[in-house]
Amino acid sequence: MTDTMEKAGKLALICALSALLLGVVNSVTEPIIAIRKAAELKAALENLLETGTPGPREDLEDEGTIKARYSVTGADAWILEFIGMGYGGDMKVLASYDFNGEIQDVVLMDNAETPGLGKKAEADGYMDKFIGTGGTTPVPVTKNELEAPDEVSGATITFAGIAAPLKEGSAYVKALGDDK
Amino acid sequence: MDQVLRIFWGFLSTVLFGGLLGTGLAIASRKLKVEKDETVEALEGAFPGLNCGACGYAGCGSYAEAVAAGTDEDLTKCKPGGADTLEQVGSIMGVEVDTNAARMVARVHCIGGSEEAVRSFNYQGISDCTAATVLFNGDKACKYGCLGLGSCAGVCPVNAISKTDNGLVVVDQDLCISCGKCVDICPTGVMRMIPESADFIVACNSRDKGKDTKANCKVGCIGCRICEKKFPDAGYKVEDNLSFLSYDSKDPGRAEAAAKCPAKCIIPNKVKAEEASNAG
Amino acid sequence: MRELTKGFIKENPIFILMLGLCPALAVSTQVVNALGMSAGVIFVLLGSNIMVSLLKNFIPDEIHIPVYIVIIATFVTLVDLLMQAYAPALSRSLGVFVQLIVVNCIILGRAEAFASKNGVKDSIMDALSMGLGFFFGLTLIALIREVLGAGTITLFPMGNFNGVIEVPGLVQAPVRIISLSAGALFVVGYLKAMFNWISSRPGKEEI
Amino acid sequence: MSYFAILITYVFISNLILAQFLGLCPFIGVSKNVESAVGMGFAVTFVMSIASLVTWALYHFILLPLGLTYLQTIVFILTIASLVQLVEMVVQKYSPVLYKALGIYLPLITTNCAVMGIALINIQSGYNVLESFTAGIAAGIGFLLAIVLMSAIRVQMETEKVPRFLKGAPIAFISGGLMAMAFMAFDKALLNNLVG
Amino acid sequence: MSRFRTFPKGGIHPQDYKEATCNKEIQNASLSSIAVVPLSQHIGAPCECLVKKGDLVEEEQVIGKAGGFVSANIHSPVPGEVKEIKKIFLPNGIAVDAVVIEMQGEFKRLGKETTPADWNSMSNEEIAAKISEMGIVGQGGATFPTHVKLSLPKGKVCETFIINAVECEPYLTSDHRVMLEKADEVLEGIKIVQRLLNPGKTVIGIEANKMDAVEHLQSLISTKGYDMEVMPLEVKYPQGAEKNLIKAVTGKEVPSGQLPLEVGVINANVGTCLSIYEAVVFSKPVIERIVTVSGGAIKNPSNLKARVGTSFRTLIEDCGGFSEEPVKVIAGGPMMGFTVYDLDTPVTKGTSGILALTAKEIKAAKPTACLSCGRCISACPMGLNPTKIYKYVDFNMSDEAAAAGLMDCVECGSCSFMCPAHIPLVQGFRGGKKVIRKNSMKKAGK
Amino acid sequence: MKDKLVISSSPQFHHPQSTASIMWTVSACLLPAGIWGIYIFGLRSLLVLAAAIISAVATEALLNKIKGENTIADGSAFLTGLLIGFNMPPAVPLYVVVVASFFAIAVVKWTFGGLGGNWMNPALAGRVFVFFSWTGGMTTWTLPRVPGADAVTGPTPLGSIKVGLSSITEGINGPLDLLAAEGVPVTYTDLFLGRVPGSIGEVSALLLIVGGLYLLIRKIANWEIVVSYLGSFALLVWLFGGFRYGQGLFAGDVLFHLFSGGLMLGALFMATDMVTSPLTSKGMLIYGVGCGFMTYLLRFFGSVPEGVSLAIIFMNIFVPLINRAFQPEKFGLVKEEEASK
Ligand SMILES: Cc1cc2nc3c(=O)[nH]c(=O)nc-3n(C[C@H](O)[C@H](O)[C@H](O)COP(=O)(O)O)c2cc1C
Ligand SMILES: Cc1cc2nc3c(=O)[nH]c(=O)nc-3n(C[C@H](O)[C@H](O)[C@H](O)COP(=O)(O)O)c2cc1C
Ligand SMILES: Cc1cc2nc3c(=O)[nH]c(=O)nc-3n(C[C@H](O)[C@H](O)[C@H](O)COP(=O)(O)O)c2cc1C
Ligand SMILES: Cc1cc2nc3c(=O)[nH]c(=O)nc-3n(C[C@H](O)[C@H](O)[C@H](O)CO)c2cc1C
Ligand code: SF4
Ligand code: SF4
Ligand code: SF4
Ligand code: SF4
Ligand code: FES
Repeated sequence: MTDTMEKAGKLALICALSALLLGVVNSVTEPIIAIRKAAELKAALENLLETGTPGPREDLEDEGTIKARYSVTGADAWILEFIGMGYGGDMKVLASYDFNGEIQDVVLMDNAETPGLGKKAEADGYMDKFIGTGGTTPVPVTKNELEAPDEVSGATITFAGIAAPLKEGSAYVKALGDDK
Repeated sequence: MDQVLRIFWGFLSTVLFGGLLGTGLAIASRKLKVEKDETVEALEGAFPGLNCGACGYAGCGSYAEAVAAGTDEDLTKCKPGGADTLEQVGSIMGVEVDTNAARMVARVHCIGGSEEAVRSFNYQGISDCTAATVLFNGDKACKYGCLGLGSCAGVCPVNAISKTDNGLVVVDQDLCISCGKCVDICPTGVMRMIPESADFIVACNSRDKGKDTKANCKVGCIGCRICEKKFPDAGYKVEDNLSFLSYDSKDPGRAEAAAKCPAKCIIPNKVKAEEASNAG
Repeated sequence: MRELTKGFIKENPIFILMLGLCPALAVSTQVVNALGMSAGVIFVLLGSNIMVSLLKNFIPDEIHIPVYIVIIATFVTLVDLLMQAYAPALSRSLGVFVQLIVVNCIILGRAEAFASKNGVKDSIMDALSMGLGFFFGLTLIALIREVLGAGTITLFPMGNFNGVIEVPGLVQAPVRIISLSAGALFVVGYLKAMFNWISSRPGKEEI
Repeated sequence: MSYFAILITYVFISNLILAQFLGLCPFIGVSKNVESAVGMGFAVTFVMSIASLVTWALYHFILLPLGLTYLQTIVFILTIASLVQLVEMVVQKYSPVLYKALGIYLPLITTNCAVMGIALINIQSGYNVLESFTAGIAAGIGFLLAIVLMSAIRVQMETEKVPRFLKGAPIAFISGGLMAMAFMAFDKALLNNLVG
Repeated sequence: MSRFRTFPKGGIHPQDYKEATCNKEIQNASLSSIAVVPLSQHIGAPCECLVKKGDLVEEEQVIGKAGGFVSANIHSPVPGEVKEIKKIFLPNGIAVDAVVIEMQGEFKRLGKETTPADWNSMSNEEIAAKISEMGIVGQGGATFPTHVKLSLPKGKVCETFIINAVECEPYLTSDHRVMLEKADEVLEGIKIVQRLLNPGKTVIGIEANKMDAVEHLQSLISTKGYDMEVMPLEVKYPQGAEKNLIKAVTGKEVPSGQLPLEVGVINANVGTCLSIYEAVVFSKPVIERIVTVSGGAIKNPSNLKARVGTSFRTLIEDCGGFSEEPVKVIAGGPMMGFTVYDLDTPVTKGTSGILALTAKEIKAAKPTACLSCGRCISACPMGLNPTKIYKYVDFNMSDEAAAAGLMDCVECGSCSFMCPAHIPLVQGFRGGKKVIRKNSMKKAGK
Repeated sequence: MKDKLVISSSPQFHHPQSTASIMWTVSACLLPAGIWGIYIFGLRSLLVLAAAIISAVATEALLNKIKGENTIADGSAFLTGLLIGFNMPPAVPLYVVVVASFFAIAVVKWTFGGLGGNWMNPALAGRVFVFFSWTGGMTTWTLPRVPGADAVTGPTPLGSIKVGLSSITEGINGPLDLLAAEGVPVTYTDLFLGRVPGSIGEVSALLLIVGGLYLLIRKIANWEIVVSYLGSFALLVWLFGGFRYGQGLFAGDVLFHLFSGGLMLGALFMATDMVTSPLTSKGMLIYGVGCGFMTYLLRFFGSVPEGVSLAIIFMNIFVPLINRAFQPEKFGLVKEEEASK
């Protein structure tokens, strides 16, 4: 019995030491990680806007691919967060709209697309084909509606997975207007 | 404050968790104690790990178990390991093992290549000696010689055997690990083990009468007994129309006997460099 | 020196001992991942080997595995937390595999096979040797996969250098499948065959 | 995600071995003959499904409420290790037949990163308890499928004239690569089309 | 589908080439001045030699006495002087002692009338003794001593007696000719066996490419009122293999590793029945047999009645010699026969044919690796997986090969014939069986 | 005389077919469809075919050196190269073709022991390898030639359908309607004769069927595979193929799906590769049904328009297992079991 106790005790002791060590380290790194994550999101949101500052996140329910919205102070704009369906699964997309539903800027965040194909959507300039659409001109959703369809060849699924939510977002914002 | 509290909770729950698991495992391990046999492990370490089966077991592991369990008292079955292994095994088992036993290597006892030996027919079939012997025991007129199709080369675990251009095979005795597989598979029995130190061999396996041997092969042993009679201490002994050489004594007479052999079938054991490089 | 270099070829953990295969395949899409992963593994190996060899007399035999696991897990979590805090990009691309160092067979294997039987100094040497071997193997795989599969060699950005070397010709039309899962298995298969060949040549065992 | 989708995902699309590289050591090590591959496959499926449940409970009832997620690794691995031992004991006591079939493979699973991997993936994907369980079983089935197919291929290769240096592990890896290539037929997009 | 019965699984349809000789009447072959008589012309123990060099022997004198239970006497085919006793290779590759007799002196039977004995008045024991004494062996190829086969073990009954008149081997027509020319004798022989075995049923199995023989026998049987049935069978090789024939005729499968008697069947070749008739009625030992000499390289393919010990060369010369250089000379049929390299090889009791084939007929090609086409599997009448077994043999995995059924292989050659990769599967199996036998002997020795 | 006689094991003569004659016969049966491809897509196709064949044979020759054998004459490398060429779009960059051939011969075939050793179809594995690597180049299709015009590119019927289905409108009645709505009208005759974009050798269903029938008659290709593959696929299409157009059960357009894409090439010439298909009839039937099901699944739900190559190599994985499960029944074994009862 004492033998068992001793072994249990020793394992407990080692566990305790580990937990203590990790607890201390965690208390140091946790704030850093949190701050960094917040900063990254903030930077992304701000990059979507020419002027103005994004407000707090509001989660949306039952809005299809639109998962959240951010109101903007200092500019007539909304920022929407989407989850689109790409080749490799969910893709997180952030986009800013003016009150007419015209797309101002888009960025592809977390995704699991194929490097060299879908991942191209992360690159600068990829989203140019969407910017300025959604208001008077419709958001292109099929390859044939593009000026340069070859640009998305081989990654049509990624393209469609971004375009469809953007179009949805445009309609959503049009309906929403400046109704903050 | 919050942080400290969390560290505390973590500390506490991990301690509890660890304690619990520790108790459980300690009890469990007592109940489920598996005796790990150190001897087996040590033996396995000593064996070369080729799993070649020369010992007659499925692999090094099973031989180690058999030795450790005492079911096999012969500690010298691992030929591939050589003296090193023998010594180690001996010390693990606490037994004196004669590590001086000469290393044995395989040697083809036939030099009747395509030039020398008569082939009776045009063999068409599997390139494998055992399969070839189902047809008139092979295409050589001499039914004891090397067919050169290389069944032995196929089973050698270390690729020590290669075919030569003249329809025979040659063993690279440096590579040979004495496993004896080639001897087992050879359908004509022309592959035999000899001590590595052997200086000469009678390179023939024909038990035919001298006349027949002569008709079948230019370099076959005709059983004339010159070697046996003229050099009685050299170790030659003719039985079944064939001279056998025993390597117990180191008598220089062997070289002279080789020179006197009318069939020129007593040759130095070591393969000459050119002959080895002839191997294709 | 022998001790240190044995991990490169003769006892290479990936190719000869065949340990730690999962991370080797999963994170070898880019050279930089391989470097990061190797650093993590070396850190954990060193830490756990030291701790295990220090504690070897203190730990009862029956619970040695759980204790080793706790020790290893602690170091892994340390690496994970530190990476998340200070190397977020790397942390993201290594993904779940940082936490999986804990089950990386190399580490538990070396704790069992070496550190628990040897002194601290030898254990450090062993950890370094195995770690370097892992580093060598992993980087080799990653280099081949990235060059063929993406046409690039991704290192750390430094100054003007953005961290990516492009291989002309390949970068426009890389053999993309090499950077996907199937390619990893092909590359490791042929490398393993190459190691078989090298180590079976007589007289080459000394490396 | 529907349970069907999870099943398809972990059996075909994100097959642990062929797409995620988890559990390669036993995949290469225990696939030399079909019988042991089947045994190993079932053992892994069994342990994975239980481990998915237990780790999910630990995470959601203890680690998360107490803010101790940083202890995830340590707790999970300890749990899995003890679980394997526990399962071994229970099976041995109550089902000698099953023990005979799976027994020798159970200890090997402790250091199999597939089990740990699926536990972590479950948490990361935010599955509920039943989804986690399904994922555990599905991942196990995926492992079973891959290792059994691989073993049949390897047994067939025993009697083919494979070049010497490619025999054994290299041929297993390259076969695995070809399998992975064929499994790329299944992708997330296919799943989407299939389940809506 | 054919309207005739056959065995269900496996089998092949090689071109049969029988038209060359099937209409040629049996002719007497020349005698060679030297007869080489092997002392083992059957399965089982070799004979004990009763003569020595320089002895004078008479025609039909016993020169080799059965060397065991499974063995058969050997008689001198010609009168003459024993020149020597030497080792020769039989076509099956086995080296045996052979008595070399230089012909001289007088023939006993040639050209003389002999009175037939009335076998109906003989007892079963007397008949059996005659069969044994006269050295009758199966002439269907296996050369199993007939008296052994016909002595039923205690407690066993023969439900069906099957006469194997299938002659499924391409080229061969000797059984066919015997049925046309010696039907009365054959039927009488069958009657004798019926007396011995008392079978429930007697069936003569003939392939449908010999309908003339079927009709001939049927009409004879019905006029004589014999209790036997002629059963035409679909043309398919190896219909004549005894287990497949039994399956075709009775629908029963002889269990693996067992004898036909297990399912109540005994079977004998037509030629064997003829020999039984001659032995019992005329006390004539087996010193002659019908040999088909055929093949693309033979000038006048024929059916010859030849004495045991006559060289192949003599028979080929009787047929006008070679019209072109043959690539292979075969003893037996092309599917199961053995190639010989020496034309001085003698005819034995089991030699059903001598074929000299040209390259065009052989259709040899360089073997390649197995394509896993599965043709060997579809062809195998024994339901084996030849490609798998061959690979096991090739990789020296004899235990696995045995487990896969190597020992059940009857070496019919269907698999090798079909194999597009031209792999000598049968040769591999024979080698593999040899190794297995060697290993089990070694084990027994230990 | 004496030395010339051949001694060999029984049987002493042989069925006329050999590995080489089979391989060359298959190649010859492919020839008409290949010529049609060259005619309709232009001389560039000939270049692609030549590149595929030459690189396949050259790789085989190179690897022959290592093992010291000569297997060029057996025609299997030629055939593999030819089939790779058949499976390439006419405008594919040549390096893609060369890599496909190299991968097929060196990795898929030689690594596993050369002819007969491979468990996966080399030509298809090579094609899939380059497809996943250079998806763009592998999905650019040349339009069938209009006399006098330059080569232009456009989608294959199956590709157009995949795109079109995402925005399907009312009143469309099956694939042919959809294609017309998409502006690429196609008739059954076009499909049957091969006047549509596609891989060089796959477009002419007619010529492939003619060649395939010859192989079936000569028993070079196994009818079990062809029938079960095409049958199960047609059945699935007929049953469920209509759903996508809102037509419900039993309304799929079987003819369209049978004659489009690489199905005929795959079912007649590639699924029937004896090396990588099961040994026994039962096994072949299962394998064929598996191929049919996979092709249906990938064509209708997959992210890529075409599913035949992936379906076949996917089923190749199962062949060793199928071969273990469906062994021939040994003669006399049933009795043995009964006896022991
Ligand atoms: C290995 C591989 C990776 C792929 N990755 C992507 C991707 O990241 N994004 C995407 O939209 N499609 C991806 N695809 C799908 C196809 O490229 C795409 O659906 C198909 O080619 C249709 O494109 P097209 O209409 O432009 O020809 C991938 C396909 C493969 C084989
Ligand atoms: C493949 C094969 C084919 C055979 N073909 C025949 C045949 O055509 N005619 C025949 O009489 N015996 C044939 N036999 C021999 C029979 O199996 C059996 O030995 C014989 O019919 C018994 O009769 P016997 O003892 O009178 O010779 C064949 C055997 C085998 C293995
Ligand atoms: C492109 C091509 C190349 C050929 N090359 C060879 C060859 O190298 N060797 C050969 O024997 N036959 C060659 N042939 C001819 C085929 O052998 C012939 O079509 C085939 O042998 C017919 O076989 P079958 O009699 O079994 O129908 C070739 C045929 C074609 C179309
Ligand atoms: C009917 C038939 C179909 C074949 N199909 C293919 C094929 O699809 N791909 C291929 O590489 N070889 C094919 N071959 C050739 C050959 O079998 C192939 O090269 C082997 O798989 C190589 O081991 C085929 C051969 C035949 C007889
Ligand atoms: S030594 Fe024996 S096995 Fe080797 S090639 Fe010669 S005959 Fe064949
Ligand atoms: S097979 Fe023969 S040559 Fe090869 S290692 Fe064994 S004994 Fe030596
Ligand atoms: S030789 Fe043997 S394996 Fe081949 S078909 Fe005949 S019985 Fe079957
Ligand atoms: S017939 Fe020949 S090629 Fe075909 S499976 Fe059998 S052994 Fe292989
Ligand atoms: S590293 Fe994943 S199972 Fe070994």
